Amino acid sequence: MSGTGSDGVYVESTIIMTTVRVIAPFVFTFGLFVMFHGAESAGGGFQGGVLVAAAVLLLAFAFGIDATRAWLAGPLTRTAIAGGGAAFALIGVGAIVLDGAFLEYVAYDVGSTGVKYGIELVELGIGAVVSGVLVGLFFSLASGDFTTSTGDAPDNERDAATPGGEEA
Amino acid sequence: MIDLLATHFNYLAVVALLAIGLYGVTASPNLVKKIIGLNVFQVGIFLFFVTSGFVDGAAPPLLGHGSAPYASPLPHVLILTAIVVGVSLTAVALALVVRIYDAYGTLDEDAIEEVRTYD
Amino acid sequence: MTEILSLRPLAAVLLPAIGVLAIVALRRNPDVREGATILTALATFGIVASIVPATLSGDVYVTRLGTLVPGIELTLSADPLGMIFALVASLLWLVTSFYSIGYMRGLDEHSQTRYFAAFAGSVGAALGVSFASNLVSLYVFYELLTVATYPLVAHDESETAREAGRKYLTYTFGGGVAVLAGAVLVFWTTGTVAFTPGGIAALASADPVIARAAFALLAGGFGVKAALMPVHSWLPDAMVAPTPVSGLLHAVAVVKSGVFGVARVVLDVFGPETISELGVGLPLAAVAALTILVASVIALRQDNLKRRLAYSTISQLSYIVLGLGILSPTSLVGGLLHIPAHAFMKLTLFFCAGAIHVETHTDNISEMAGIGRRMPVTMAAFAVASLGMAGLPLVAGFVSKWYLLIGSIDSGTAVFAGVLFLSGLLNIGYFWPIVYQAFFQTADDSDAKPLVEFPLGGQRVRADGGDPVDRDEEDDGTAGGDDDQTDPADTESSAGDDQTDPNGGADPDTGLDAGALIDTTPTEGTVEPDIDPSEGESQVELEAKVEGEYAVDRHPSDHRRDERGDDDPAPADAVPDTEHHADGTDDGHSHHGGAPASGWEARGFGAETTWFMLGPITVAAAGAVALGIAPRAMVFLAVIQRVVFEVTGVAV
Amino acid sequence: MTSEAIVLAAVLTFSALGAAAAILLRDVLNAIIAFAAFSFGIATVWVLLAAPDVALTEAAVGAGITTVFFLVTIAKTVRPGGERLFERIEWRSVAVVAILSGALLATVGSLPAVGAADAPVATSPVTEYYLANAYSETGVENAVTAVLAAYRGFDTFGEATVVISAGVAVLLVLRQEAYV
Amino acid sequence: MTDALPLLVVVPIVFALAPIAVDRVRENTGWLAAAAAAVAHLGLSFSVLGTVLGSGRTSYAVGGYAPPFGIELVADGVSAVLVVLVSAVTLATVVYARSVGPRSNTFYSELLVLTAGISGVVVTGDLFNLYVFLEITGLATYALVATGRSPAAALAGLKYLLVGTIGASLYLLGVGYLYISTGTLNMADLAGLLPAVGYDSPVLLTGFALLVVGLGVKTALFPLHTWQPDAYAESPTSVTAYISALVSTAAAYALFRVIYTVFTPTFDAAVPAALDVLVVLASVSVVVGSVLAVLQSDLKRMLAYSSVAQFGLVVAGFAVVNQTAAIGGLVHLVGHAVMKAGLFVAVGALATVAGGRTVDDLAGMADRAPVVSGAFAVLSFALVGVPPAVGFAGKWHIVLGAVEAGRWIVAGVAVVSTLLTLAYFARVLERLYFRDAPVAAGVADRPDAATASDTDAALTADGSGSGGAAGADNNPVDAVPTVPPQARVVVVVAAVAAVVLGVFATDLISVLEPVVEVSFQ
Repeated sequence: MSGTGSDGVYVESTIIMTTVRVIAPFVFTFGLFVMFHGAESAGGGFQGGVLVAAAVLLLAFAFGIDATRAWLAGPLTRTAIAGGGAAFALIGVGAIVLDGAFLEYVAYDVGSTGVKYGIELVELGIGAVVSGVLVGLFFSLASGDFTTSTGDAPDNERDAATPGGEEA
Repeated sequence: MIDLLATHFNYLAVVALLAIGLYGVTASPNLVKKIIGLNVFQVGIFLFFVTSGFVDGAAPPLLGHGSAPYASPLPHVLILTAIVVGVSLTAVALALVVRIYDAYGTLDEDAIEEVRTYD
Repeated sequence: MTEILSLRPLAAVLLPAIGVLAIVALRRNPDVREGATILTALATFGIVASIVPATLSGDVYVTRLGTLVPGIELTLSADPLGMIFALVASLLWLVTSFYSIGYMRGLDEHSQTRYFAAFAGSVGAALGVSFASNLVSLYVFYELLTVATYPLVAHDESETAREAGRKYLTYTFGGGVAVLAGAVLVFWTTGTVAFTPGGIAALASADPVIARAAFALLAGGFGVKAALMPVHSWLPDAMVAPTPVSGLLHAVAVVKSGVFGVARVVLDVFGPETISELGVGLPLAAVAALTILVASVIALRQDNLKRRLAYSTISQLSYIVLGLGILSPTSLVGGLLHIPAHAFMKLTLFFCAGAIHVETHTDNISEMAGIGRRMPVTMAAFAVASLGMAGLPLVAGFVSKWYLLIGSIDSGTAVFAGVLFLSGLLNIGYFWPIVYQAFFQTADDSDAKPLVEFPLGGQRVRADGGDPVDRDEEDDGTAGGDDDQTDPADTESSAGDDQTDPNGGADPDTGLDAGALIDTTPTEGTVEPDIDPSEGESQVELEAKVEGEYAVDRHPSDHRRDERGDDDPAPADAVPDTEHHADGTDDGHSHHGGAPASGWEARGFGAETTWFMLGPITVAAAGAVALGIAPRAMVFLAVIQRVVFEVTGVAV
Repeated sequence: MTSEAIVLAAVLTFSALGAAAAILLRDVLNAIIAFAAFSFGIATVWVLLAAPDVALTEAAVGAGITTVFFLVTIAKTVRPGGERLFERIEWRSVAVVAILSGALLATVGSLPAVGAADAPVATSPVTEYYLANAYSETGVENAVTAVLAAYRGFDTFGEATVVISAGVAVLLVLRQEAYV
Repeated sequence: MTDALPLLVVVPIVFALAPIAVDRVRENTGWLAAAAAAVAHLGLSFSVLGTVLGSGRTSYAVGGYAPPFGIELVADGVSAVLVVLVSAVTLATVVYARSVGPRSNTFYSELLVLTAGISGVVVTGDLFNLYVFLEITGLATYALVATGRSPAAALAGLKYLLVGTIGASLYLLGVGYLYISTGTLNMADLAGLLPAVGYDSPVLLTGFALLVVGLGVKTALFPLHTWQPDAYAESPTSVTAYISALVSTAAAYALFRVIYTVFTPTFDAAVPAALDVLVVLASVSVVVGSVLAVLQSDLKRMLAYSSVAQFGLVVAGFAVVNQTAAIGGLVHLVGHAVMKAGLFVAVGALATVAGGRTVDDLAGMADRAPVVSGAFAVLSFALVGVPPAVGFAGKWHIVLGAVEAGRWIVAGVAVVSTLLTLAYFARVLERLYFRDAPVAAGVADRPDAATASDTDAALTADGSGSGGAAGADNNPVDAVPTVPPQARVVVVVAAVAAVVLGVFATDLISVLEPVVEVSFQ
């Protein structure tokens, strides 16, 4: 993966960048579709979240990890995680407040489709959590400057970065 | 025996995957490959569950999109959850690997052991 | 027997516990702290004493504390048997409290708060033992007693003391575990563990194998604290503790809790009838008889006074067990009466030993020639108590032994009567020389005492006694049960070398040299079979004698260095040759044992030591005499007769 | 053996070989590629076993995200030199593995046949209840989604927690304070 | 039906999200969220306990879907007691971590996730749901172990992750075996269906074995304990205290559920050999764990091996399969959690003051940290089984139950373990109280002892020589570290709790007993 190193090994490739620029929005949209459409066909929040994350990862491979990181910097990721998790929990707790059991969608009493909406909201929450966490994980793993870093990491780290190269 | 092979092939594959995975975890000197082994091991178990929900000629449990028999949805749900758990574990394991490498400069289990005793 | 709900038994147990808190809280001010000890002891004794009238009239005060574990109540009940022990413990605690103050201050000991707190805790646990109304509650307090006593045993913080503490914990917890196992068996077979005078009925019909196993576990478990042989060796080692501890705990509270446990098992769990049906009484009596004799013989060979007293304790405790094992009503009375009798007498003896130690730093009998001049009252009390130990009339020991004697003849086991006679002789054998040389000899003209100098016997613990280097062998490190042996001992032992050693030839010549002497592990095979392995260290001396002299004497400085090799950080004595500190015991106060060069000075009445020590000594000795002259007036006999009557239906 | 079964058996065999290769290949990059291939094979197996949701997830996770994570990791670390193509066999591990596989193989015969319509799972009231009521009770056609989010919503809540936990865990492990 | 049951899981997770959302804006968020969550959790736990005491066993259908179709949460005497334990330990850990750290927001998030996971394990009545919560617990624990500063902590975390995941996977496979033969995952439902399958069918037996081995790994029974000493020794003390108190406890509790709720005592009656094997495994664990504990010089490792032994005892109590022993196992499970958490905190505090955490480093610490030393002594004796502390109540029932059932091996092992436990604690206590602190160890005075170097001196030095030197180097007199007050509070509370639990063991048992009774009917 040519773009992996946060230390400038990244080599710009026009073909990849163009391809990704075209594909990424599609992947992103497909991810959202899978997230929402889990009720009717295969798919759901988790799969959709993974696809959304994949779109971001594609961008990172195409435009460089640092660039993507800078683009994403800010509260976006953690809002996605905390918001998604909270949405799921609150939908569950809300049912308790309305005198139902935890996650009892029927308690919201919005007719027969209410359950379905509840489920889709939950799927959306999961999607947010998953995409947020996966993107976060990727950047965490890729960055690797630890506060504990003892500074004795061998030099071959960079050499090793290259063969990992061209995947995904 | 042949009959068993025909009707229970999935379970043999389950055992094979479990064996390969466990071997990978215990025998691989490289920490990354241990984690690969762990993933294989878990997939063996997933296969067990999904097989249990399968009925010959069954349609996927998309109600209204096919006709009975449907495969049992429950094992699929369980395995979806288990896959998510698996990938989370893998991510944490890899983070640990990165940190271990940062500290010891190697991912070889025996070499790390040497470094530790040398300390 | 009517039960009266009352908080008094609980109060008796709780008061010392409150005392512990008070003592810890008042640690900044020693005088007030000691005041708290005395007050607690006084109050505790007051409460126990206040129960006596009820006990005599057949009432039992009971405090119910709810269920301990399902099926087992935690109830404290001041029944007659428990009252015997409670009275002894609380009364003597009061006496000992005064003595402790004198002793601890006289020696300017460290960690006095811990000492007094643990002391109060121990007595509280002992009272709990006495009032426990079933096996499991008894076990609860029995273990608490162990825990509370441990800091006292290890008080000295020397390697020897730690060693002794370790051994103490190991032995007594081992015993405790056996007790627990026995209690489980009893509970399993009968569904109850409550004490019932005359025994739990269901045990009589239980599977005899299980019942015997339960008895063996219980008697064996309690036997550890009762220092029955062969599980006695913690007791001499525990003598490393300060003398008041040795006195109260290792002659009264702790060891008596073991004996008391055996009494509970015999009288209130199994009952004499069941025991004789099971045929386990005789083995118990036999073990006790053997212990009496062997411990007496070993006592003869101890030069360290406290160790001699310790072996004497082992021997005397077995009188009680013997009485319980013989099972006849009269012997039961004798055995039980020996609980207070021995307590008073032995306490006197220990007090005397402690007073001598505080005043003159002398611990070895061989150095006590003429000490009667220096400490007349002390040695007089010692003489009285010794006579009692030997069973001479007018002192407490006589009464209990008399009952024992009658009982053993009654029950047709006259062989035990023989044992009693023989042991009486041995008692005289090991006490008389002390008294004799204290009053009728001086340091200069004291001669070797034949029994003490008998070549096999360790005439005294080696001067560097208890050297921890031998610790890998279980019984070493015990040697120096007590503090400071000094050069004079060495000198004398060298004198002893002149005698021919009949066994010398039999000893393997291990080719000792100066360095190897200390860590030579005694070969057990050369020790006489009936002698406790802890005597191994004397064997080392014998081997040394074969060499002609002590390595220590040849290389005194080496010797001292060896001793200090352990963790004791205290700086060593600056002046060689005048004194040898036993390892680790010399933190802060150094000792010169034996008579000063000019001989013991004569001191008048009351001038020999502080009244904090003299008072308790005289009180304890007076108690021993009173118990001998008017046993009935001292309450104990009356209570005991009630116990035996309830158990056997026979009025003695 | 039906043709579907033969296809299934073939894909399973391919996957198992992929797994074995992932373990035995000495070079970690090769191993990761083999692992990705294995994941694709397994995703196919899920399709053949009428589990499209699982298949989609496996493709996205096993062949996708997990592989990317592995690659990022080896990019951050080091690969052992490739003088040999395969690892040496560790016989002690083989023994441990043999015990487990032996025990499991012994029970294979007692398990219900694959795809049997009368197997306990297929006939269980739980399965039948889901198939009969999931749509009417939740209005969701995909029974898997219905069970996932409604009937076993608590599992899914746990699943989301695992994901969050993993995110936090990686920060903790790598001693970072923020995600991006 | 009490809503507190799902909230026990949900509330900590919601609070765990708070530090993520605010992130670095406020430094304190993590601790505040954790403290608030712990207090709320405690309230919920007591409400669950109150419900159980009032109306007995309560079941909660999540989402309103009746079991076995939906997930069932169960509050009975055992789970109610354990959730209270979880809350109490969480609160104590949060208080303790305030002073000694780790202090990062992520740490507290993960701690709350762990709390949620353990609560889930305790309240769930569904085998697969149990797996999910086991994994939440596991994942959070792996990460928390790796928060230790040393590289060895990361290694310990990874080792734990590998072994723990294999264990959890084996558990999942076991669930699969039960599922494939019954088609249900609900514990109560399974209990009804298993007899029809036939307890002696190879599938069920394999399932049982897999469940036991999987949970045995998580409980750290010998020889499946290999992850545990490293994990305990390398993690920060707050983490060690928490996981030693709760993580293995949760796994052992799950084992209890499997044996008593899913398989029920009738399984033992049908296939006695199955639990015989477990009895032997557990007994070996007790003995080997204790012996290994005696051999350790690092205190945290000593306590870790001690846990191996104590959990062996707990599982032995379960595996005896009679009412008395099962209750004994449960009491010891709860008691051990309290005692071990207190002991770890005490060791952490003492080690801070002493500048090292080997047995020898603690020499003379009783003078410098009297309160913690005293509490340590109380907890040690409690764990040894000195009455009236809670260690005794557990052991008594286990031994009594073992005797009733004729499993003499368990009775014997319990008795032997008492002495071994004493052996490894007594030497620590002796160092604490009856040895002088090595600081001024007469170093000036020592050369003659050191150079004397004859065998005797070497033998008697007993390691304290080196300890003394180290102590003198590490502890300049002017900068003596002290015990943080929070640690003191936690240790003392643990010690008091150990005694109080013992004194009121009857009440504890009366809460636990109905659960065990039901499974025997």
